[in-house]
Amino acid sequence: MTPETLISALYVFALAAFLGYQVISRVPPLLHTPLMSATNAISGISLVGSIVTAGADYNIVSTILGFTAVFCSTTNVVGGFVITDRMLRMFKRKPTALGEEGNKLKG
Amino acid sequence: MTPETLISALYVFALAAFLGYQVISRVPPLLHTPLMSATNAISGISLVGSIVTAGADYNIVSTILGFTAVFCSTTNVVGGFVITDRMLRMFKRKPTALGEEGNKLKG
Amino acid sequence: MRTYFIEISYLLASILFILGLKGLSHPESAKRGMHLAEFGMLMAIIGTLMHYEIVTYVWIITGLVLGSLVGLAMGLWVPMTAMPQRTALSHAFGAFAAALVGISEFYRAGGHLETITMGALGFEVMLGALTTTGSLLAFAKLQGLVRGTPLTYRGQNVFNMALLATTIGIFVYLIFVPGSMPLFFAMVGLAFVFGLLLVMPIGAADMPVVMSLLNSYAGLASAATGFVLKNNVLIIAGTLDGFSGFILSILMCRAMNRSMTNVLFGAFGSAASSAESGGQHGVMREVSLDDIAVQLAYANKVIFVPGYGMATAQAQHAVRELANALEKRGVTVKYGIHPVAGRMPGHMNVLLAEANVPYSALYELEQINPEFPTTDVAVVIGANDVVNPDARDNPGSPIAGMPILEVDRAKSVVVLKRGQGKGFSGLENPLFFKDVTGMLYGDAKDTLTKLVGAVQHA
Amino acid sequence: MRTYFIEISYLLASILFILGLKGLSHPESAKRGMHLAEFGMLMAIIGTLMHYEIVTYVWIITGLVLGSLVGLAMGLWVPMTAMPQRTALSHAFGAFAAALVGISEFYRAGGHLETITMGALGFEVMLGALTTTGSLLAFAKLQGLVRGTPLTYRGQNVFNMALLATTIGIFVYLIFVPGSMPLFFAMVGLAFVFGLLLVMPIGAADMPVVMSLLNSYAGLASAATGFVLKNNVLIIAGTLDGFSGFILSILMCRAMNRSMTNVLFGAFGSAASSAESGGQHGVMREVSLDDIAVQLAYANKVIFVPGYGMATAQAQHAVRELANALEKRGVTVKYGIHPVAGRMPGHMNVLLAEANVPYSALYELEQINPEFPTTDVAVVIGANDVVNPDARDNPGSPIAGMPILEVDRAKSVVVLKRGQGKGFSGLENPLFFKDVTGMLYGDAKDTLTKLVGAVQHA
Ligand SMILES: NC(=O)c1ccc[n+]([C@@H]2O[C@H](COP(=O)([O-])OP(=O)(O)OC[C@H]3O[C@@H](n4cnc5c(N)ncnc54)[C@H](OP(=O)(O)O)[C@@H]3O)[C@@H](O)[C@H]2O)c1
Ligand SMILES: NC(=O)c1ccc[n+]([C@@H]2O[C@H](COP(=O)([O-])OP(=O)(O)OC[C@H]3O[C@@H](n4cnc5c(N)ncnc54)[C@H](OP(=O)(O)O)[C@@H]3O)[C@@H](O)[C@H]2O)c1
Repeated sequence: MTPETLISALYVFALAAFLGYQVISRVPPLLHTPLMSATNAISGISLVGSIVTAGADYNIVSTILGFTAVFCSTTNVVGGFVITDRMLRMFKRKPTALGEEGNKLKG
Repeated sequence: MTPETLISALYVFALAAFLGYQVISRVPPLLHTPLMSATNAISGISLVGSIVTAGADYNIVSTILGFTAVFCSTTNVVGGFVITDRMLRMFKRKPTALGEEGNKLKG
Repeated sequence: MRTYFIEISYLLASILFILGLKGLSHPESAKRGMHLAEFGMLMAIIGTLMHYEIVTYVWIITGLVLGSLVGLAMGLWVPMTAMPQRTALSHAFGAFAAALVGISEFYRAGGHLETITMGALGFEVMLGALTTTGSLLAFAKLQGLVRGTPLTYRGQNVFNMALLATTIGIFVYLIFVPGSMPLFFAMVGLAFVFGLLLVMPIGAADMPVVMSLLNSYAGLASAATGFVLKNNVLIIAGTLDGFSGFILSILMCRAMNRSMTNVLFGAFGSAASSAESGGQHGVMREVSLDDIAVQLAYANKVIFVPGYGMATAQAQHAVRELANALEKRGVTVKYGIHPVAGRMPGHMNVLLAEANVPYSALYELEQINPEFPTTDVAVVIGANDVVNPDARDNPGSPIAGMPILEVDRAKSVVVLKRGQGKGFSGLENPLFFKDVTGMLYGDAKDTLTKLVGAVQHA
Repeated sequence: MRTYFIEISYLLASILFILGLKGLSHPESAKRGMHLAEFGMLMAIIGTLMHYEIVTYVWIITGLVLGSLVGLAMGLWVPMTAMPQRTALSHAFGAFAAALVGISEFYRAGGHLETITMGALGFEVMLGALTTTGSLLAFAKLQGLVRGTPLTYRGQNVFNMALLATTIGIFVYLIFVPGSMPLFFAMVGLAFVFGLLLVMPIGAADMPVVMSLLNSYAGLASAATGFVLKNNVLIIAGTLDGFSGFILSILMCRAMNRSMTNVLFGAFGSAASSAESGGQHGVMREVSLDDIAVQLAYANKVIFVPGYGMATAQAQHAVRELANALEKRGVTVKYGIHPVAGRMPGHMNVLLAEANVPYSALYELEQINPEFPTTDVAVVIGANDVVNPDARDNPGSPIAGMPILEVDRAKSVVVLKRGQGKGFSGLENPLFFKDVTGMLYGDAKDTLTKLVGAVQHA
């Protein structure tokens, strides 16, 4: 890894850190649980690394490790996104037939 | 410029853009004028480019251009920061002797 | 050309992830945001599949398919009440993946990596390993597979620190004297063990905080992977993940008015705090279901304050039905949601949303507290610590200073709980002894269902 | 090693710039933020001075010294009221520097650059050039060196577009067929000209919007320089700068309830709008200074609404004195600040801060509007458009929908202005004809100073 690559990686890291702070701190408590599962799904991005390891056929060990990694990450990605969607679909402002009154409260 | 450098430059650009949006949109109207002069000063960063051009003695033309650039950018940097400081020093929450009443108003 | 395509797909993915999380700043934009993030993930995967090093797709496909199936199963069938466990488990998976990639990279290079790469790889593997076991233990505790109470012994912290030191020592050595497989695997092993030791002394109730921390470790592990593989999308996604976890844990600590160190090494909810209990004395006034029903039926304004008990009782739907019954009678019903009610951030919000309570009826601490004095009945549904007046009135209390929902300011309070059970903090709750307070014992769900009937006939 | 040092210094600089701007989110943290940014700039400069390509420091030092002197002079002696001009001028400088660096890079390479670099360089030079001349013209207009009124002629936009097209055409050609010096300089020349043409049709009053746009161009130019020199700190600083300008211009347009295109090509404040005037009719009630003095002295609550007139009259100190005199008498004094009062964002805030009015006494539109009905006297000090009821009541008005300060809801209104002069929009203002409104003619500063005396003896 050349100094250049390291430095530019550091830039990306620093900027992402700031951005992460800014973006996440704007998520309201209402959505903290969905946030958790969403970041969970996104962290499945380690797939990117796993896939290559699993497919490059460096050696049997790497392949096995890679395969396992692919499996784990995929579970996260799919599971995470599915659950997040499920949750978000539950959040409604306009109350459904069940409870017209719901946001008359808000007045 | 290799694809890699271009790409990583694009990453930095994209992240900086998001960050710029997030950070700037949080600056209250109260501080919009200081903001203008501050970004002004910061934009003087083109110094970084100018200095090398002025000092590398590539050829007489570049040197002259570089020198002019250094001059212009420095004016911005110094002028910008000095004015910003001047302005910010003027903003007071606690009113000075002159007007105790100032923020009794706020209640 | 191909590199370009891959790189661009990664860049797009990163941008889409950021947009996705930005979307979560409001429930309206959240769904669309997630779709963007999902699309981003797809791009990243497709891009990766183009990678020139890939020679066989067998294992990749198998992994993707199996993973998707398991993921789908988890995603569809895990009940909302089991969210904490689910999250813990998936942190373990994510971190494990990161660790494995790191290990294989090391193995492949026969352990001969340049300093910088080795540094990043070390972080990746260690963080990955300890997060894996740590999260698994957290999962077990939350799922009740092992006793949730903190497991402590003398000199525990010292021992853990020593272990950590050794692990890091090996790591540093490997950076400067690369190549030793055994040492590397020793390091990995120790990291795995350390994860367990880290979580052992922490009670089930503190798990959410720890989990968020583990979450941020998992994130940082992926970021480190990014450094190893020189892959920006990994760095970005990892960092975002890391920050989200970190910020959430901070918020929780703040809302519980406790320091991170206290959470991590305080072994809260064990010896220390149980001593606290029994300080308070007086009589708890038990009230009859029918009285309450009448009281509610003829009230003008009622505020529901749900807590962990509602979650364990799965009473959210019953709550909603009671609310409907009351609203039918023209009673104004609001919900007061404490930031750390339940056992994970936003726990109550999700459950009530599931019972399709509109989120416009859910009010945060600051919004609802001023309303209690004008409230006829405050119904405390399986909440305890978050309504404990000691936090406000008694500076000596271990939870002193933790912001609470001031139900005791309401004209009258009804507390639904099963018995004398304590809250997560293990503290006595003076609220239960106040004159305004009436206790309605029994499982929240049953009680509420009965109340619905009673209200309708009141 | 040296490269490392340089790179790290740049990384730190970038971080410090971001922290600096974050600081501006609150007046308390702003000063510290700026110091961080200043330190960052220092780091960046020192880092650059280490650059291995540098052989002679003569020109660098001279440039730095001269620049600092001029900058210092500007910074210390430019009056707050001349801020807009100052800003315009410095945009010109910044953009010019960027353009020059680009030109020298091109010249050095004898015009033979690879595609990507050429692409970036083209942007850098074109944006730089047009911003330079554009800002200079803006400066001239604001400073009153040239007539501020929009200069328009038939087919203007068509002509400009054609010119722009040619410039871009050359640019694209150069990307694919590099090497032609003459063409390159033709492109640069055209860009310089285009800058002038861009600003010519825009009235002095619309300058702030245009300036913010030029600001963002200047920023993007530096960002492009960053791409050319493969320098991240340039990219980051440039992008931040670019966004700041862009966001501010959007905010202004919104607060004026006009579209960007309308500002850029509408030639506002010329033909079109002057036609509007004279629609309104009625009598303006002139009032005597002493009556007003008494009215103010015995009021409970007074709201000052400053506008561009206060700036031109430099009346901020007089305003502050009047406020003091009133507060001494127990009158509550608040200031209502419209987002686009004056001629640049935050214009009024800076002026009043200069007259050391605590910012806790300055209220934004949303905060203050509800208070007018309970206000005894609203004093309009050289404001016009921002208090024009037509924007609210008359859908036909060109400024219809622009949010205003609703002084006409106050029990009585006093308007300080010199005469029948119109505001920047050139529109008649029905407020002046209302019964509640009294006109107090004369230069704001004189009038106010007289009022202070009168109030003290009332
Ligand atoms: N939300 C978070 O992110 C988070 C994170 C970490 C820690 N915590 C902590 O968790 C606690 C949450 O407070 P809380 O008031 O929500 O809950 P709590 O203080 O844990 O109290 C729960 C109450 O519910 C009752 N209960 C349990 N099962 C029930 C059932 N089936 N039916 C009816 N009642 C039942 C229990 O009394 P009985 O046993 O008598 O029924 C208990 O008093 C806070 O101390 C907070 O600091 C929260
Ligand atoms: N703030 C920004 O960022 C920005 C940007 C672009 C455009 N604008 C526009 O600028 C306008 C600002 O509105 P505004 O109400 O603040 O100002 P205005 O509408 O321009 O009106 C200024 C008034 O002050 C009076 N005046 C001028 N010199 C004076 C003096 N020496 N003493 C007393 N009165 C004096 C003028 O009347 P007399 O001539 O009769 O004295 C005029 O009616 C808005 O239309 C806004 O859209 C603002």
